[in-house]
Amino acid sequence: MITLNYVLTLSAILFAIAVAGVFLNRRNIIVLLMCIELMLLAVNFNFVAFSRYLGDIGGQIFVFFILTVAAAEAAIGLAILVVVFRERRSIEVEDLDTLQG
Amino acid sequence: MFPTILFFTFAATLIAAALGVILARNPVYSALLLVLCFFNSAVIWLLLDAEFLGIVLVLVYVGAVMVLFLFVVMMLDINLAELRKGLASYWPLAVAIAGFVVFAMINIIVVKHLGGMSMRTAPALAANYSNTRELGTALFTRYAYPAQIAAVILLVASVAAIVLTLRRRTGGKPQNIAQQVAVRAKDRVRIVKMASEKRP
Amino acid sequence: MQSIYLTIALAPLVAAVIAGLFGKSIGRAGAHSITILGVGISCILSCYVLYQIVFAGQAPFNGAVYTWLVSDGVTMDVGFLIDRLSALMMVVVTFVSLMVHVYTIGYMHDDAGYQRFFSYISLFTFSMLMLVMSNNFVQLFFGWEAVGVVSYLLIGFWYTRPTAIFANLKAFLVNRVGDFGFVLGIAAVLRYTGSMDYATVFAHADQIAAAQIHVSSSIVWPAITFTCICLFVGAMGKSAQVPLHVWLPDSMEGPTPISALIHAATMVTAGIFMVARMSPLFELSETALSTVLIIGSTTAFFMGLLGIVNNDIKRVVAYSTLSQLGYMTVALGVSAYSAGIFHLMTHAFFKALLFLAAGSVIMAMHHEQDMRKMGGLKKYMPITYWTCLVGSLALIGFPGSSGFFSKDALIDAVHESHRTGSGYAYFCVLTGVFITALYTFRMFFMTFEGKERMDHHTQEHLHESPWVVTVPLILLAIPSALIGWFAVKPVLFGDYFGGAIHVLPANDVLGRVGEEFHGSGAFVWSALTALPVWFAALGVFTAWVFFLKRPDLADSAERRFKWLHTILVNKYGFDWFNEHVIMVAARALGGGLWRFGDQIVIDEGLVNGSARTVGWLGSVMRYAQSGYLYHYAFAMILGLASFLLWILWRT
Amino acid sequence: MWDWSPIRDWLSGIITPYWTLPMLLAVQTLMVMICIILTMAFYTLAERKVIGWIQARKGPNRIGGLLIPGLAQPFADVVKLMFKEIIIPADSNGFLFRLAPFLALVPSLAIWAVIPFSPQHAFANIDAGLLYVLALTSMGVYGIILAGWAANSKYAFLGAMRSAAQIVAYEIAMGFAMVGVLMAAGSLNIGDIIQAQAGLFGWNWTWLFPLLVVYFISGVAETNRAPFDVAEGESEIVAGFHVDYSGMAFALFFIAEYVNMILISALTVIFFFGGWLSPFDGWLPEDSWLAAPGFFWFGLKTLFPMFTFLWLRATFPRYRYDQIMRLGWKALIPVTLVWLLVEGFMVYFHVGPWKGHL
Repeated sequence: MITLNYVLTLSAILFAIAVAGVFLNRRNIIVLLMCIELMLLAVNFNFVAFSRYLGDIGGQIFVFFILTVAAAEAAIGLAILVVVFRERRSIEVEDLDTLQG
Repeated sequence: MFPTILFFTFAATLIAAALGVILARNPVYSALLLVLCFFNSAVIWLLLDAEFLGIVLVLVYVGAVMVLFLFVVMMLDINLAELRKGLASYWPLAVAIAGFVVFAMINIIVVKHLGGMSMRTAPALAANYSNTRELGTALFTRYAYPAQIAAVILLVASVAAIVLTLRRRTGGKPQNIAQQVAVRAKDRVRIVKMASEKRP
Repeated sequence: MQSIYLTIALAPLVAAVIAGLFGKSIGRAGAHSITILGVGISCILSCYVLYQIVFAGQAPFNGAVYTWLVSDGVTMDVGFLIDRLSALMMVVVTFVSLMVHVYTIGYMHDDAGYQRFFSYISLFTFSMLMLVMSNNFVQLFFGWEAVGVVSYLLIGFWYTRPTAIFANLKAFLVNRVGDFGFVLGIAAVLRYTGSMDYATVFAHADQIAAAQIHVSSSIVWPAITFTCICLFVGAMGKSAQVPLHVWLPDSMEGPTPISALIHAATMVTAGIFMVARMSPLFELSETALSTVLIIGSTTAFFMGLLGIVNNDIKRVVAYSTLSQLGYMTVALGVSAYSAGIFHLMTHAFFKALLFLAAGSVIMAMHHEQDMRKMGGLKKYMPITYWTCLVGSLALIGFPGSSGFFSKDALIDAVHESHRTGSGYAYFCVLTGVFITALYTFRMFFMTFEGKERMDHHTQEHLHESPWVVTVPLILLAIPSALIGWFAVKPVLFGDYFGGAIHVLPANDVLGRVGEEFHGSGAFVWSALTALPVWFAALGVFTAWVFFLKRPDLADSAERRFKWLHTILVNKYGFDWFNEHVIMVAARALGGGLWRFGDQIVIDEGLVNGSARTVGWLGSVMRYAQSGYLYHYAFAMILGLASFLLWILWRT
Repeated sequence: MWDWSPIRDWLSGIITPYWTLPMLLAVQTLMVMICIILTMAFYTLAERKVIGWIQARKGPNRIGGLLIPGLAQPFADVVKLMFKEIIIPADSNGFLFRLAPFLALVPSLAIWAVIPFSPQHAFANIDAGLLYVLALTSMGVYGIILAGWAANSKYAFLGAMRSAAQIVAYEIAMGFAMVGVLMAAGSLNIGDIIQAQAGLFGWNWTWLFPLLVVYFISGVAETNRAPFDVAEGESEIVAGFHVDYSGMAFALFFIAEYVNMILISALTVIFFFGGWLSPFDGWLPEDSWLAAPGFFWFGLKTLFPMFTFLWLRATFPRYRYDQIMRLGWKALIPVTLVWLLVEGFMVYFHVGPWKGHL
């Protein structure tokens, strides 16, 4: 049988891969965004698993909302990306340093 | 037994695909592998009896969000070679941090058992259990207000995305349908009455 | 039923929002139609609810509609408790409110802020309904503050007049003092019962009773007394009890319909209602009830005296309101909560009637409020005259009128009580009857009878008010005159309130009064031989002699008792005291705090100091701000890693 | 149509019971696929014939002249395509270029798993069948995008982008139309959706007529058919996303498109015309064979939307791209939203045939 810790372990590995991805792809914003999607997926895994194993539908509802917010985030993130690209003809992270203090 | 085999198969594919996402040289491959990730996740969710969410994950992510990603990746003219520069220099740090995160989480989940919770198997479901119905009932009763708020967030996000990327380009010749429909004969044809000229 | 309750509360709100936000586009007729519709719906449904509860035998409803938030086990709900008490209040509130809405069409006819006014009064109805329908302290407090806000807005409705602005500021500040006590009381309730829900709190009232507050090692207060007095301080503010009464006479700066609705019939009764609602708590503290009793009787007597020397028609009615609120408070103080609520109800009708009649007079007099310039209006305004007479008789407790039943029962209850201060209270309420009759008929005679003292121009234009004004007067006059006959038995001596009001057997003064009760008719008959009626008759006679027959006598009496008159005209110096002692002290304190606390500690130390510190820190930290997103992402992940490390280390 | 029990018996005779179910599934899948591909093959012939007739010419009439002239044309086409070389452009991304046709074809075949052909025959009678359909429909776009991008050609890429935007846009209207259907049925299960339309005037198209129109138009746009075929747009971008494909690779796209058309027709019938229900259901006595539900009715009804596809292609001029977008976003979506509201009221007040749920 699939016990809870299988799923949680899977989600932990997934999350760690996403974390590593942020380090490895630090220059490419698009892949950074994808890594964030992966992290959210890992989180959703936990919610679905706990919802199933504790018998509470609330966790799945939360996944629903995370999907909503993540979709919104992806849409806006990509829109910003397109605008940035239009402005600078580049999405290299190192060119985007106007936040510098 | 069969579900367990399925779980391990898909979990392995999922991890491989996720590794592919972060290691692929070409962002298009990353995006496609991410699609694969979502597919595998959806299947695992199906195994966890969350069938509605599993299918919605495919519908929303694979059907819409990842298409957007692919769109952007393909349309932006990205200098790939430039982006991959310096990848190697960070990998020890990445592996160390990721390794630590995995170690810490597994330590808590598997070794310390989350206070015995993590060895649980899933409780049996009622014979007429319908995940969709359960989810719908909860969403539209207990979580009705949050659902409304989520809807508003989505609306705001879509408006924001449109406003951000909207360009009013000059020189295009789109139709103005309202104007076309509202046209009257007298706007187009002018009937002029003239006194007849006298024959010279 | 829950949807009916929601409709009752929300219909006025919706109407208020529409009239307030879209007032321009829906126009004047639209504004008054929609608000009257909203309040009318509420009124009809309230009557239906009252019918269901009282006659159809429906069980009280107590339930949450929406959970606002849950924090540390304390639930804050929006919920309704619909029992006999709140159903009665709902009917009174919506009925008076409906009458005032209709009346306002005539009164505010030429005002520029017509739609705004309707929006406000509908909003007020909503707030008051939320207050009375609430089943928990949070919503009670919401309603409490909401009626305060609307009252503030309405006193300052004519915001270009400086006096109106001062008056609403005064009401606001004085109410803050009361609210401070009220919040403390709620906090004490939460502290000792851990709940905000009425039912839970009342079920755990003994926990409060058992607890004690150790102020210092030698001073120990019973928690229940502290809680109840704090709650009562809130009631003092809202129901204008001495010494927090000063705002009410000034609130007459608002338009008259408001004076009728808010400052006579409904909002000021919130305190009475609240104490009655909290009866299970108050019953446990003799000390608190004695405080209530003494403050109430002081208000009832001394505020009535002020009515005798005032010449502004609205202010006379305002002081009468103060005095009557004192009566209600006295009733609460002797544990005769039902009598208090009953007087609240009858008072709501006849005081709204008197105010609206006064408003009608003021309209006819072209917004002249000085009674010395009136007189002889009887023949010009017959309907106003007769309805006002009904109201005045009810106010003084003419046998058979609604005020008679409530006030007489109340006085009997005080007489029966043996609580500390009840002797003083009995003296106050009994002489109060005389005073009430005196100032009421002084006002009545000066306005409607005698010589016509107005100027020629006004006299030419005198006429009866339009039907939108007179119809509410008539509709209010009917219950003012008659409701006592039907209601006195069930409300006072029957078991009308059932579980809604809780009285310990030892304190049940009304029960003892009730032993001698043999029907409404007999009650009236036996009262003819009792003191209050004769006191009232004496008061009317005195008023007749001094202000109609021999006005010169009044002047000579005024000269002879110059000192007394001065005290009364100066309203016992409360305003003087507030201005010259409390205000000066507060200003001095504020100035000191400003100089030390604000300028030195906050401005120099906290604000500028922290700004400087932050600036310095920033100049150091900016080296960490590379501006690269991935650096920030790294930082987040490092944070995550250290968090995990902490968890590992902790377990 | 088919009764599987003989096959099952035969299978269980020759292999161990453990493998019976997977084998049975495999056989079923194979048979359904063959049927669908055959249908698709003759659909291409039908298209050429129908358009020929509409344009007053004959259409294919050389091959297989034994019964009907031109009957064997599809097989000739297949043979031709099979023997053609598959050209991989030099600077293309070879892997994705090869992957794309499969990505286009697989979802359109996979959806058939939940389509009930008759009351007894559906592969999977799953609860969230409608969602499955929606999810897989949205998958089709990947084949097109990848084909356009991997070919590394501007025309192909433009076609792919147009097509992707169009599909994503029309999917919304389509989804909303399906929401209307599921509101009427109160279930996501396709069998239940059909069952809910039983009875006199019970078919959804009467009450949900606006949704039917929207659904079918969206379906035409989803399959990139005329008049929404700007993705191919031969007058501007040669042949759109598959400009660089040839031979069987091209054939796969072709098959996918036609299978999708059949699928949309079948779904239209299921959602709005009562699926396998008989049109005489409720008119004639229960036991008459005309009133019995079955594959016969399903197949017969599906032919009408299929014909409409061809009819549209023969009659309408092509939309311009911005007009397509306007139609999708500004006409179809508002129509569905309004009708969903209307339907909500109808369901709430029990107007219309649906009274069972709520």
